[in-house]
Amino acid sequence: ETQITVATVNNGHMIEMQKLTPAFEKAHPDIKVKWVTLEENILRQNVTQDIANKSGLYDVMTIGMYEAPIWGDRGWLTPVDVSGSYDVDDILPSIRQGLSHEGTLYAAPFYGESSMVMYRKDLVKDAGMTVSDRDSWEHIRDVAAAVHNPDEGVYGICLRGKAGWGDNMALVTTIANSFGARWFDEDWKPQLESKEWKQAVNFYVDLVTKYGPPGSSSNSFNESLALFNEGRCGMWIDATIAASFVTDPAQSKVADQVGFAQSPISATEKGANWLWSWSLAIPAATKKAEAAQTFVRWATSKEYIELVGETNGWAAVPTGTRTSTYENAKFQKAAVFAEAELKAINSADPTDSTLKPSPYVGVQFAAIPEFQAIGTTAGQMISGALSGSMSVDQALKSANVSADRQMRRAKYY
Amino acid sequence: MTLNQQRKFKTFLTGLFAWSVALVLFFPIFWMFITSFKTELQAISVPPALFFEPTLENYVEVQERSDYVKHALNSVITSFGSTILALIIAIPAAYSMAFFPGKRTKDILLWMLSTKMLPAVGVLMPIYLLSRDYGLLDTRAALVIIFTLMNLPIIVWMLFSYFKDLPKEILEAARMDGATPWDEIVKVVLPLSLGAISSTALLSIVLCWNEAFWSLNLTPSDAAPLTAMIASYSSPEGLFWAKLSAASTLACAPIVIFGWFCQKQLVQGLTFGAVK
Amino acid sequence: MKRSITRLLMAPSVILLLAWMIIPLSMTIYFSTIEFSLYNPDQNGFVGWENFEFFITDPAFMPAVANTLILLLSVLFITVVFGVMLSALIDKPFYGQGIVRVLLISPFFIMPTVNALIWKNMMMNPVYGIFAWISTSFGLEPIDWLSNHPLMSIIMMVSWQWLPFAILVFVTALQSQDTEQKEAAQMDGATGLHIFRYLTIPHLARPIAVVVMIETIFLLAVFAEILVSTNGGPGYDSTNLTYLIYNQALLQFDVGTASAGGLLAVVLANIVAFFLIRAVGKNLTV
Amino acid sequence: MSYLTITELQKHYDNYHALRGINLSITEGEFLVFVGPSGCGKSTLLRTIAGLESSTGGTIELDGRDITELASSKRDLAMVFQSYALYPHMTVADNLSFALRLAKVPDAEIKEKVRSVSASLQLDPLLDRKPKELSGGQRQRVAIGRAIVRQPKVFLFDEPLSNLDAALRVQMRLELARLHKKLGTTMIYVTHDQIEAMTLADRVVILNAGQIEQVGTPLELYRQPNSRFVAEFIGTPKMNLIPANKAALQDNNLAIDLLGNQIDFPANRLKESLSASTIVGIRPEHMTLVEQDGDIQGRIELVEHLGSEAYAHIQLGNDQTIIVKAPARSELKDGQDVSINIDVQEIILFNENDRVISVIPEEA
Amino acid sequence: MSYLTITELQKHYDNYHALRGINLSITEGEFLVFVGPSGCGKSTLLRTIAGLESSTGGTIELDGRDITELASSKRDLAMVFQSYALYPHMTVADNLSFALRLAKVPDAEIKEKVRSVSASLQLDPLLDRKPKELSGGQRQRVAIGRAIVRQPKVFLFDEPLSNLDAALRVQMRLELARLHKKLGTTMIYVTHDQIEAMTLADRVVILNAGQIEQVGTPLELYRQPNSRFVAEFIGTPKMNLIPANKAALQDNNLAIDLLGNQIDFPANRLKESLSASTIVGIRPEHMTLVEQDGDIQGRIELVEHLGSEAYAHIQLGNDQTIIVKAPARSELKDGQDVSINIDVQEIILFNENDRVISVIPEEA
Ligand SMILES: Nc1ncnc2c1ncn2[C@@H]1O[C@H](COP(=O)(O)OP(=O)(O)OP(=O)(O)O)[C@@H](O)[C@H]1O
Ligand SMILES: Nc1ncnc2c1ncn2[C@@H]1O[C@H](COP(=O)(O)OP(=O)(O)OP(=O)(O)O)[C@@H](O)[C@H]1O
Ligand SMILES: [Mg+2]
Ligand SMILES: [Mg+2]
Repeated sequence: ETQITVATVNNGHMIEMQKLTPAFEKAHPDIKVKWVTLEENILRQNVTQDIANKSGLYDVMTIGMYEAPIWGDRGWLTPVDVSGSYDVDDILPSIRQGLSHEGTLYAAPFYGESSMVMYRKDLVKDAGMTVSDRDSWEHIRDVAAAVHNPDEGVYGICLRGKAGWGDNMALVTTIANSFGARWFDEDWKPQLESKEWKQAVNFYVDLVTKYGPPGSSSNSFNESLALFNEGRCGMWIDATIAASFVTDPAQSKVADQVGFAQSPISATEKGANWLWSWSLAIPAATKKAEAAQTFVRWATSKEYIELVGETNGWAAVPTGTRTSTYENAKFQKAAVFAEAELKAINSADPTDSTLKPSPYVGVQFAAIPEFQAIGTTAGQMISGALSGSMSVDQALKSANVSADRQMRRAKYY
Repeated sequence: MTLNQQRKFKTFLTGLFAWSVALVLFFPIFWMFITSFKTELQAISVPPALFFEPTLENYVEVQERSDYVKHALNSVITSFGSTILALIIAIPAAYSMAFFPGKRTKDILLWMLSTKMLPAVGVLMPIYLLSRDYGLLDTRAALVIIFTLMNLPIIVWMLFSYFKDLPKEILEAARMDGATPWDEIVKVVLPLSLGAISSTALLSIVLCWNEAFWSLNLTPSDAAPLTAMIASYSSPEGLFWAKLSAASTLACAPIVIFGWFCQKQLVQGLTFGAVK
Repeated sequence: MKRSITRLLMAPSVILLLAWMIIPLSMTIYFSTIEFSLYNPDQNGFVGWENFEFFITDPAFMPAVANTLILLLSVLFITVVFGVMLSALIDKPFYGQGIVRVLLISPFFIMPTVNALIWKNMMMNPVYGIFAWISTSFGLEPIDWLSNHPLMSIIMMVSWQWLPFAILVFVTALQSQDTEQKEAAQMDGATGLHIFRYLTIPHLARPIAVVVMIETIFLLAVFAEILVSTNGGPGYDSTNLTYLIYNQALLQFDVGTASAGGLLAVVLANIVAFFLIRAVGKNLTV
Repeated sequence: MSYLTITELQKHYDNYHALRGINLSITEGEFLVFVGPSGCGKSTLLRTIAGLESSTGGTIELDGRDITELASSKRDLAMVFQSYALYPHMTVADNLSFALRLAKVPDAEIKEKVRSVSASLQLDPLLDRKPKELSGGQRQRVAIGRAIVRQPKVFLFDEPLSNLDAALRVQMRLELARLHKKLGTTMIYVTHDQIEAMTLADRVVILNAGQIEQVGTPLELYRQPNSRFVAEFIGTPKMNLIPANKAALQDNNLAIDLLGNQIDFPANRLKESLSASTIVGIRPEHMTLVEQDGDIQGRIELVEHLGSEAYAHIQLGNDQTIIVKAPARSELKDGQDVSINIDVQEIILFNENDRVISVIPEEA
Repeated sequence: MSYLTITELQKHYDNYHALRGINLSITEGEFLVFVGPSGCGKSTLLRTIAGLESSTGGTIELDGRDITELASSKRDLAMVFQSYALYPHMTVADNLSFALRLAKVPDAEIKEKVRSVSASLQLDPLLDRKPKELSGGQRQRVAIGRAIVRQPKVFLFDEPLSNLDAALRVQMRLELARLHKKLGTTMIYVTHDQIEAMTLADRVVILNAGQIEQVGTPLELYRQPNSRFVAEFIGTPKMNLIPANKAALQDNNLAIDLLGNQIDFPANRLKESLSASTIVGIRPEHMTLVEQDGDIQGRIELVEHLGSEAYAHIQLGNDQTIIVKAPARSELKDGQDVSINIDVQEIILFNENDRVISVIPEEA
């Protein structure tokens, strides 16, 4: 009997997977699964240390679209066994692309997400406005202004503001992308002081300061979710995964009033919505690769999705990974957001996400090791700009200097 | 007002004020406790829900998801184990420093305290690599060793301060009675300083129990204590405050209750040599 | 007793702590001079002072040092001042004294991460937090704690945690205060305030030194609260040295720079400790 | 004219009735000493006068004003504590001036007063020291100085000398006596050392279980105790108490059968009639050892030589041990049989209720 | 035959020479008392004998064996501390048996020994109590019992009674004397209370600044002090010392000019010739107050009445105050002029180096 240790993030879908372990163990009586469930940041530290130091604590680890290509490149990961019944072609192409390095799939997507607009149909209507499928940022701002009513505790738009490359920078990068900006030029020189960045960040800061809830600079997904579910946001632009939460009457006071739309655009459609996937990967150092493969294939299979659908209802299945999910009638019926989500994911292209050419892969990040540091610092600066402790220009300048330092040190130029 | 009445009134005012401050300071904990019985929606409602139908759903969820008993056991074993180990190492040292001080004693003591100035984050990698090489990753042993070394300076210092206040004559009497140094420690010093030892132990246990950095980095799985369990409830995607409150309540309850019961001890023993 | 026996008794502690200090420290020193990123574990050439230079020239460095000191001094100030006042208060008998004590010391037993989560989400959130609710109930604009006063928010959380510790120590110390001295002062015409000012505070000199010493050790190492609540932001407003090192070591996985930072932190800690020991050390070992 | 009047003073602690109706009037300038066994309420009485304990009944009047309900800081009394209770972190000078500074007395005046007190108590060279750098006697003097400097209406002392060693105690006792003479301020002094009580007091108050047993000048108490309690309490070595078997009146004398021997006691000194069981009290200095034919016989158990005199511990026929004062150079040997003469004039008789039934005339 | 022999014992602390060459031999069964002013080295000497301090020179021999370098636990001595140093966490019974248990004495024997000691010290009802539940005197007895139970070769006491109140001190002093009589064990006793020294000791050792000033029986020290230091140290109230202006030999008598009056002193008692400045020492009990025509004149400053006697503090012409013992009932008034008779036989003379130059004959 083999015991495998799975490190995973503490998000709802993974918790569900953990609960369904008995089904797996029943099907594979010779494998036992042990779970380590951690908060995202801590998980990332943990698995990175584990894999970089070849400690071998984990046999399966949950990683993001950021790590997969980098680690694959380092040879730290065992490619996913896509043979046989796995149906690798069913995986959404942009997701598959983001998790591959030089054509090899290094992590199997467990669920995927993009970003989109969620809005309160009732409030928008009452304000005499409309939200169409793909609006411009300027229009979104106007809607926000119309809906904004802080005296009633309703804020025009809720956006991420908490510093972090996976927090505010995910959103801000998509705004910047749509304003035509890019992180690096072809020579890997950071471009944060470019006109487009300034435009984008100014727009973002202006929007959130005027029509956002107080405390935005420390809000991330959860804080916004809480606000939205409490009925305090007219609009919310965030991960597509939120759709299943805001439409769940058990969690949301406004479940039946939510409308969905594609992320706003400005100068370009490119990179206007992000692409992310939590995926399961197998470290090269594991001695239980075979059992690990078995598990990964099970957890990211069509059958697993079906299992969740049958057990917990189709609205609760992990989405954003397989075409077949979206083709499933039961899913379409249960999930009002299905169409919007699929569209968003499909419209994101990690290899081509900026108006001007860029050398990196990734929509809302650049899949290079240095990006964490660069993104984190930039995130801190922009949250500083948002909270008013510095100007946008200052923030971008500091962020650029810092990015330049990192890139120089890493000898990109 | 008579003298008596004045005094009573003063006492009343003191009590009133003390109670208000205590309630304010305790409020966050109370609120966490209350929140653990709410639904996620109630947990974020504005204005805060004061009256609601309590639910045990969060506790059920925690029970389903995490092996609370395992984590709690790890916490107990690592914090008690390291405390006991540290006491065993510290007592002879404190005894020798307090009763047979040399010229260097003071310097040694300050040096010991200064080892606590090493920031854990800065030495994470060396310790991580050492633990990996000695097969200590994800073992309780790793935590016990680190906690022991981490708290040793403070324990030595606290015991030293306390021992120094013990009447020397009692030890001399024992010596006249034919006691060896070992007899002195075991039969006289230890029984006499039970209060100090237990409060030192309590402080050490509290510090170990709440230590999150090393436990998260070195022992995330099998040997994970309750601090690591909390990490599986904080900040997932989705609403989590009620569940986190339940998990936190479960994680903190043992040590808080333990602390309440030992409060007297703690107050008696935390003298740091301040009682002459 | 023979010198040799006393040495023998001290040996385990001294040797263990020596090992605990020297082994990681020398490894850290080694790491700080090589290029060592977890993402590129195979590249580890000698780079001299580069890591130090990189760490010090980080624009976050100076703010981090400043924040570290502000955090340290503010929390020390708050815990000592309020600790002294509250312990003097609850030292007098009143109804329910025991329960009040238990309530007051409870925060000390709460894990720092939980502490930060409670404060961030349930207390300080400007929309659905308790503070905001209180403000709006009085018709005031809620304060956006973490965005507008990030360092102060951290200071509040940390103080909340350490105030009980100070109270515990001071309450213990107050029990040993001579009642006859207080009575003598009373006969001398002193009011309660006079007694507090002229007798209680001087009596607490040593316990205050103890509290300052122990808290300093822990306060220099605060980072869980920052990580959970503000991520060091906005800007560098709540980044302290420990968090900066954490940032290098566990967000950027740059072990070399983190080690250099760690060493700098040791230096800073020792500078603080030096002044501290000068100021209060006399009180500590007498 | 009474300066300090205490009327029916009561003090109940939660579960203990510490003062059971104390009535006392003290004239201005008097030196009054409270003595009594441990726990009898001496400190409680003093502290109630000081206002450090609140009374539960009765009144205290000082200089015509009712101070029963006044806060202690307003009573204008000064107290010297057994532990001295000096402020450990202040210098001697600061200790002395503390009360004056609190009272916002002008600096120049403070300086002058401290100077004069420190001169009179010879504290000048110590003014800059902290209490822990002082010897016991010096601390004592500072504590007294701290009280004097305020020129209070009454000084209260709670066993101020009990922490000093014997020699120092004698010396400080004298200094206190001189001080009282010089200042002329009313002083109330608690002690359980009866030598202190005898030598210092104008009047001694003997307390027993929260009540006043007897008040009088030292010699009155020594010679005319009201009760066995007082008789035993006053005098070192203690008064010897020997049970008398029978007593019969013969002529003007009372024949007391003391361990088989008969002694004659002048009956005119009897205050009341005799009961069956009488106790004969006789002090060690009122007996003499004689070669033979003394009033009672015994055997020497132990002799303590003090240099200037000796105490012979003598075992009587009834196995009781009594102490007899003997001259310094008496050649007494342990185990020796002796005969003892009793100075009948000095005998005091007690009844079975331990009350006195005889009286020593004012001048014998 | 010497049982405990101390030869040239030296003790240096870091910066203080506490014992400066002590030579002493003690016979078996003797009760030896160390007295001396505070800080003279009494405790240091005792603790060095006990082995609690290491000596820095000299030797200690006990019963023929050199114990100078032996650990205190092996010296077979028992010590009773001033603070009693009872083990607070053990019952009285455990306190008593601790040493025996350490020595692995069989249980039955321990039981028997504890029983017998506790019976002889009347500790039976207390055996199950902890020290904090005992009164001072009881603690004292337990501390002694703890020493006795081991049947050591020598008992060491460091001011064992100084924490007790006066009455209890007297009682415990007697118990100690009885105990010594009963056990016959050698005892070394440190005190600064000279009444204890006088009443308990077979021989008294007077220490001064780390050196032995004089060794002798209590009466020897009282009557034939070697030096002014000893003379002043022994006796309460202190010996009065009056400077004599001139002294001239007339016949067999020495005429001493004492404040203008001449007194005659038997010259055969002189040990050495007189120097210009002589000091006349005379104890309070060797002077009497007379109506007139006394040897010297003075004025009463203060009278202390002790009941059994009185001390008159008398100011002489040279502004010096002396103390004279007076009978209990003397009608002395403060400020009264008095005349004093001196018992010339008891006078002791000192030279300018404070050494004695006269001797009181063995039996006057
Ligand atoms: N705060 C208190 N609560 C209850 N009982 C008390 C308190 N203070 C004193 N007593 C009791 O009151 C009685 C008198 O105490 P007090 O201190 O006046 O005695 P004392 O005569 O001064 O004795 P000592 O000579 O030992 O000082 C004692 O029996 C004591 O136990
Ligand atoms: N550990 C020590 N270090 C330095 N000096 C010391 C030490 N112990 C005692 N002394 C000094 O040695 C001298 C003798 O001290 P010791 O305790 O023997 O005096 P003592 O005669 O017992 O006095 P007392 O009557 O006050 O107990 C004192 O001057 C004291 O200050
Ligand atoms: Mg008293
Ligand atoms: Mg001594």
